[in-house]
Amino acid sequence: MASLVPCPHCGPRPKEEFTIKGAALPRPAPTADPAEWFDYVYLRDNPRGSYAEYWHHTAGCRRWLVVSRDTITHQVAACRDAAAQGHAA
Amino acid sequence: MSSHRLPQGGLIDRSKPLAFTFDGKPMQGFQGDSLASALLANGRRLVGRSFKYHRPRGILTAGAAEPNALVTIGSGGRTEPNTRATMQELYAGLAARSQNRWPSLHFDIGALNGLLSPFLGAGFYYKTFMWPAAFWEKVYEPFIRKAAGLGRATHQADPDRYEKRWAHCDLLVIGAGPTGLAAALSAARAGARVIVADEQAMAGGALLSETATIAGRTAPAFARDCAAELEALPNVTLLTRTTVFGWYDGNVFGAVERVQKHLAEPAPSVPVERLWRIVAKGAILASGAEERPLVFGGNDIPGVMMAGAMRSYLNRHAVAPGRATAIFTTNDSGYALARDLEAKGLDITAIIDPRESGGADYAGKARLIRNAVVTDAHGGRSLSAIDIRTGGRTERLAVDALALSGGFSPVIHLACHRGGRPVWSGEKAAFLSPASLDGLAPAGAASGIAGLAACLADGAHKGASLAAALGFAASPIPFGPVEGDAPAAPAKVLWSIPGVRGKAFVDFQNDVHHRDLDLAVKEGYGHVELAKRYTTSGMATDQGKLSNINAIGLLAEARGVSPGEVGTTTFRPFYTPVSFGALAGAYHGEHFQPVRRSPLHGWAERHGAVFVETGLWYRSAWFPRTGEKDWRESVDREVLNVRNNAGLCDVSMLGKIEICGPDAAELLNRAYCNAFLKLPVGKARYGLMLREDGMVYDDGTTSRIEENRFFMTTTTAYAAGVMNHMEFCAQALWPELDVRLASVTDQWAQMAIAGPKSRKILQAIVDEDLGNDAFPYLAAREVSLFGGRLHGRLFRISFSGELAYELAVPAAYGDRVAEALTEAGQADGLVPYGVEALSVLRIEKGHVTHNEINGTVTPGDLGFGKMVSASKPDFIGKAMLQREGLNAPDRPRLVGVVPLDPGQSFRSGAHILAKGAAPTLENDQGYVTSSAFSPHIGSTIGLALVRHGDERHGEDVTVWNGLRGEFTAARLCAPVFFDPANEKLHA
Amino acid sequence: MKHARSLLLKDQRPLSRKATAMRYSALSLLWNGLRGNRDWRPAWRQPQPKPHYDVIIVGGGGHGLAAAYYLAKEFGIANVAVLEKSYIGSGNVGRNTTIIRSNYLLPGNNPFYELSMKLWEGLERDFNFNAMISQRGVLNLYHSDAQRDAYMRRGNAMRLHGVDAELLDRDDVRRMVPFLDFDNARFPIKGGLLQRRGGTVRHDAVAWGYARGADRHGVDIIQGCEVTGIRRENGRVAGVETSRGFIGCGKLALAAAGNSSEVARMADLKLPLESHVLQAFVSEGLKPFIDGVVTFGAGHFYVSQSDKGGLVFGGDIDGYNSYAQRGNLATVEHVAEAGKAMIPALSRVRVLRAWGGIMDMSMDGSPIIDRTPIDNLYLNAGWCYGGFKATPASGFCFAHLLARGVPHETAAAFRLDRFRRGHLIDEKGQGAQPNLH
Amino acid sequence: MPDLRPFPALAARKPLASSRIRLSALPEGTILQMIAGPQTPGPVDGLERLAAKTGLALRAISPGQWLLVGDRPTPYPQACRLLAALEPHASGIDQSHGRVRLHLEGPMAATVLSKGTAVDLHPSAFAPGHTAATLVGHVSVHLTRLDAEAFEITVLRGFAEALWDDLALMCAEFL
Repeated sequence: MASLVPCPHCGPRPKEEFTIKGAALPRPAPTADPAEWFDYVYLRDNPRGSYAEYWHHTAGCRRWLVVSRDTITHQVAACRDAAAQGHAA
Repeated sequence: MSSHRLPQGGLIDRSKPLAFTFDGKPMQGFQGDSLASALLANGRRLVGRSFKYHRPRGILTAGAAEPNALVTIGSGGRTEPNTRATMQELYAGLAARSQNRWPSLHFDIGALNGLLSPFLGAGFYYKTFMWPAAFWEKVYEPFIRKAAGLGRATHQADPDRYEKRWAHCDLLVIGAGPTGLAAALSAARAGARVIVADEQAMAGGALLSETATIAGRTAPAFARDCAAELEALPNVTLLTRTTVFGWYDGNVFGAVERVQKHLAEPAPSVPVERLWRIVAKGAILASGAEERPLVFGGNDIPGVMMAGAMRSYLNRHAVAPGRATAIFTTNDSGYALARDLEAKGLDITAIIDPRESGGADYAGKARLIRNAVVTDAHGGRSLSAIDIRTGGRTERLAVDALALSGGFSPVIHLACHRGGRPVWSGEKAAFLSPASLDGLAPAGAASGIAGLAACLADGAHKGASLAAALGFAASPIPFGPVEGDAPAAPAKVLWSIPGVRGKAFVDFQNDVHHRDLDLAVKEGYGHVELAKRYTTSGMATDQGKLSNINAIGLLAEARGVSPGEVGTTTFRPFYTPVSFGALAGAYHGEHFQPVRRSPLHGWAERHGAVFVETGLWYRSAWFPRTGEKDWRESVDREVLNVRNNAGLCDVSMLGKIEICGPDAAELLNRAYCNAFLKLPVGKARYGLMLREDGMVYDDGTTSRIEENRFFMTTTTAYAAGVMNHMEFCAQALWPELDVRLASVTDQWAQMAIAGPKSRKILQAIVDEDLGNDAFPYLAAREVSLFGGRLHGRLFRISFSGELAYELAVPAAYGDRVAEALTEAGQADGLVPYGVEALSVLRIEKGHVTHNEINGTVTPGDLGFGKMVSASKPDFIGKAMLQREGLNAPDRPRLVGVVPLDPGQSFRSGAHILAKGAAPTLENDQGYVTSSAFSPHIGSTIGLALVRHGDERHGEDVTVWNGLRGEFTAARLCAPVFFDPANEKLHA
Repeated sequence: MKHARSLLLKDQRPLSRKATAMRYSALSLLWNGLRGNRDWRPAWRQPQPKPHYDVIIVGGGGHGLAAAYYLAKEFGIANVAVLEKSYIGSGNVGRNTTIIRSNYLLPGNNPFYELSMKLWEGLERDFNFNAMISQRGVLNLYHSDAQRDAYMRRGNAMRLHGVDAELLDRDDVRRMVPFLDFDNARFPIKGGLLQRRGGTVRHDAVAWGYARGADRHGVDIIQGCEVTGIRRENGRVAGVETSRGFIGCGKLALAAAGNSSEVARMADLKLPLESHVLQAFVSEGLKPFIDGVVTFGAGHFYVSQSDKGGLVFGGDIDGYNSYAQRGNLATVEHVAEAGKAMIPALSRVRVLRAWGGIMDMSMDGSPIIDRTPIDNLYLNAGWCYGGFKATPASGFCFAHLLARGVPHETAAAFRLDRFRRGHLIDEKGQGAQPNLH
Repeated sequence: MPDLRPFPALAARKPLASSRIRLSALPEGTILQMIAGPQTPGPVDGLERLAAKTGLALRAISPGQWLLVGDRPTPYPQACRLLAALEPHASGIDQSHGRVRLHLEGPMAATVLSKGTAVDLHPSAFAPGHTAATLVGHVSVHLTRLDAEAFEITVLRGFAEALWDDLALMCAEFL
């Protein structure tokens, strides 16, 4: 979608109100193996299809959201507050 | 030139004559004319020249697809090239000029290209102009560039206003023809919020050119009544002169309203164009269908016109096409034109129909030639004759107007903007919109339906069902019987015409003719996308509205496959071209980006500041005094004054974040690479923030105001980014931490008071004791000011290396407090200083900014290696910081640099070479990140990132600035030029 | 269209040696024109895939075709197939803003892009196809002292490698492009960094020229052939499953740009890449309006004018992962705002068309030309929005790597393991966030 | 003693007024940002009571965040008490100077705002009392519908003049 992101707090809002960070991945434990850290920081699934991404509603509620979106159709399947429950894998 | 205006009829207002000019020649039209209809009425045939062969061209269509009749209108900053005469409303004083011709439209030297056409076929330029090498840019290309292009744009600024707006609706109806009006009314009467957009000046679309009647009313009257009803409904917005140009994700539509493009003198407070972003729950595409030309020799000669366009000029504008008109039609729509021409008493020389039994219902007087085609048209600047081939015989007929109808292509552009592919219908001989569109429903002619009654019914049905789906009690409106409707049966498909001799054009504007497409197939460019790119078919300003389907048909024939297999090229925005002005709206010039103003702006202004744009802020750069010759003199004075007395600098634009809650310290401890858990209340600490990849992100001081309340400052440049990042940490990474974050950048006016006399000056307004014991270095506390009249926050921190403070007061008081301090400090020599002096002071002290924190440096590179906590279990960037490359011994590290000869200087951006080394990439050792003239040292000083820099203090190097041809002998040193023991800080 | 059909039939007969070797020249144009343009031959063959090739290149875009061309021409490896799932040049080489330049900062990039520039300068005579390489200059405007210093550093870095660079002040810029908004109320123009050798190229022609050149050296260019799987045997790639059956190979070379992650996934490789959409635009045709390429330093906008007269321009990527070749209206507006802020006279110029390309954005903004952990699988990816200008050098260096087994010296830094090891090539210093590069 | 009268951010802007649209600055009084901890679900205990007691209007700005706004400044000691009043559930942060409030009123008010914001301002979607944090043009604002034809627009102080100037352009055709 991206023309209108369905912010769970504010309703549909246009892209220019948001800042996009990229893949919504779980941050490894501090004790995790360096390889796991490397994977987290640098490697991306980058699929054609369903993808979970961090969007920040910078010019709205200022909440970080996890936007689940199709990278071909741009349809948004879900949009939730990042703090709501854990992380999208 | 005689008048072609019929004595009566049409939707023009004959009581309002409008004078205009074409190529300087005065002409007259009426209110309600388009520029095209007015030109035709004045007998004007030749209106333009084609792109490549400069062929004479006339008006082909009556709408947005016009490829030929492009003119330049307006003057000065309002000059508007490539304006479609068919879409431009006539106004009094309109001055239109033809394009792409020299010396004149009638005699155009460029037409010689036509003689060379055997050598200028598709893609000819890829095969030549390669020798000699230098000739392309010096000879061939300048010539080609000059010859290419259409109109000439102005280099002057546009004086007019533009704006943007949002709109929301249940139903957007695109096109206010019969289908759109029926859809809109059916939904609107049920209460749905409806927006109707139409590119024409008045609603009605095809109804405005139609002679059929609806329930006894004429078609234009019906349109007028429908529009009036829509206008009166409070839940309807009827936008005329508005083109919906794109369909975007989320069912957002882009549209441009030409608010004042039809006026000679636009009102200055009203925009000339308005960009709409329309959010629609549902939309109906009622964009109609485009009539297809036929591809025969000379089909581009002025006088040849689309049948529907001819009918439109005849009925809507009361303009006769010519004295002797022929109609070449592959479907029944040509007969509606014939009927209307005859009804106006105009002669039809012949109707040429390639079908065996075409025109079965035709009862007019014209000669009907079945099983026949037009193979060639003749004439130079105006049509004179056509060749008709029937049963192997060719007959030449003298005509001065020829109408074409090769069938209809639904206008489905918008339906394909979101990735859907059109579907070929063999039955309808047309590409239809992609199946199962979500949010957009084609209706009427745009969905392949023919005939007025059918379009009205389809529009009403779809409008009502979309409204019903949204919960409105809507039902399709019955509009009553339609009389005189002539539904066009599907056309006989006629892509190529046998026996053609002359150039048969497919893409008119780009001069792509049928042999170009043959050549493309032959040379391996048969894929529809390759053919387009190789021949440029469909790449003109009409984006192939008239040509693409014919091109596909011809490619299909040449490849021996069906048009469906060839497929279309990609439909992309914009449906018709949109001006930069409309897309930019008001956001240019001083409104390009919002100005962010410091609460001390007025104070700085009163003290003569020169301001500099810093991101969105204006910062005071320096404060010139009378007699100072240049900025350097002012800055030197300000620097020395801070070192000797005291200075006041506005630092309000530093990012400020208040961090509260029981876990605030924990969050800071994870966000900074150095420790923050044990920072005592009332103390400030320098903090270094990394990115997760281990590079330094930003720095600043953070103070503990209360046990669970911190005050963080960031750099000006990264203030917004750091706030986002801190919110990311709190919300996404560690939502279990109880932390409350708020940006307080704008709440506080903040000023640095620096210099040996700063304590004394500040003490004059601060109620608490500022003695070194009571308020030591890094103290950070709330203070009372002016005997309790005001409260602020005072931080004993220093960017300048001097005894210094930063005082924050509520923003609205900033101006007065700064003034009070300036006054209080006068006796002690306090003067304002700007960011230039601030920069000198910090370079002298070796403090880094984003000149050094450039996103590729580690804490170790900056000499902060020891700050990085070894004991914290976790902080952002910890893991990646361990990588080999980030700890390589030869990384560039921060170092100071001074010229050996104080009379010499260097600049930031100069590179460091080993002494005497040649300037090569291999010898590159690093670069100067910051430099300034230090009046205190009496020489240029610099900070640099240099390989092994921290181990090379004392080494002589060359500072090389190849852009300025400068080699400066210099010496590397510790990156501190002033008070290395920090005595002044603690004084 | 009878004659067209009969010509097509004639095409299907075996081609004579003379016909395939037809050279393009003014003379050939003249000769063919006089003969009614009946004798032109296909620019490349339409071969059936062979069961096995020494090298299979996945991706018939600029980089893949260039790699094939140089493999055959420079390294003598002609048993090569280029597999393209659509038509050649259907990816980014067909949807960019046609700019070439070598104004790079870091030593990892600078010599590579300069090699590319040198190859551009001799390309047309090399592959006998006029791609309209036009060196009318690339001018990057600056609006602040900080930007000036950054350009000073960059310009000097260019000079260190012998690349032409000039730092212009405001008056110099004014002489070159007098109609910019020098006194823009927000961000006045203070000067610019100029590379005179920068310019533009007719982008489609690059794909066609390389395809024709590669074909003439024996490379099979197979269009409409989608790779659906990578078959591995004993830890090596044996070949690829395609929509036209299995094709074996000695070496497999991926040059799939925006689709790199998807193709690499077939070999269980996860890459440091994200795919993003970058929009570009063209205006209606105009008589000469602007000569070279100018980029705005206070917003996202750059513009040049094609030989056909359209202003070709673009801005920043849309910012979200996408495989859809279409963009967002917000970005369009943002670009137009910056455009009008830079050139107020653009206001009445109409924008004709917008399109989107899929960028393989890497985690440090620089490309990858390297072997992979799988022995005979090679990767060419991560071009961000700089892939077009890199086409010749990318093809050449990839061919070098494929033929010799070691990186070409100018591409030696483009290693896949640099992210793990921390040897990043981050021109913008934005770190591991691809949408910021 | 020095003159310590506050200096309003929009002091240099004169109100714009016609029968169709009126734009003015609201008095720089009190704006307190109240932020609940992440564990606090829904409205914070005592928030509404606090608003009622102080006569400040309550504006929701984000999940767990509110502004308490009023036209009169709150004296420092009292402000300190208010900021701490909801601890430990919520922290108060004084934004009385950090934000500036504008008042846009008249039959064209919603039309003018729709030139800047993507929020659907139709009364059925954005009734009196509704609030939204959004962009107006390029500037972040907090929007409250006060009644059918009146809006309060809260903006960061540093952007107040820029927002005013943008709004003035948007109003121009109705003045």
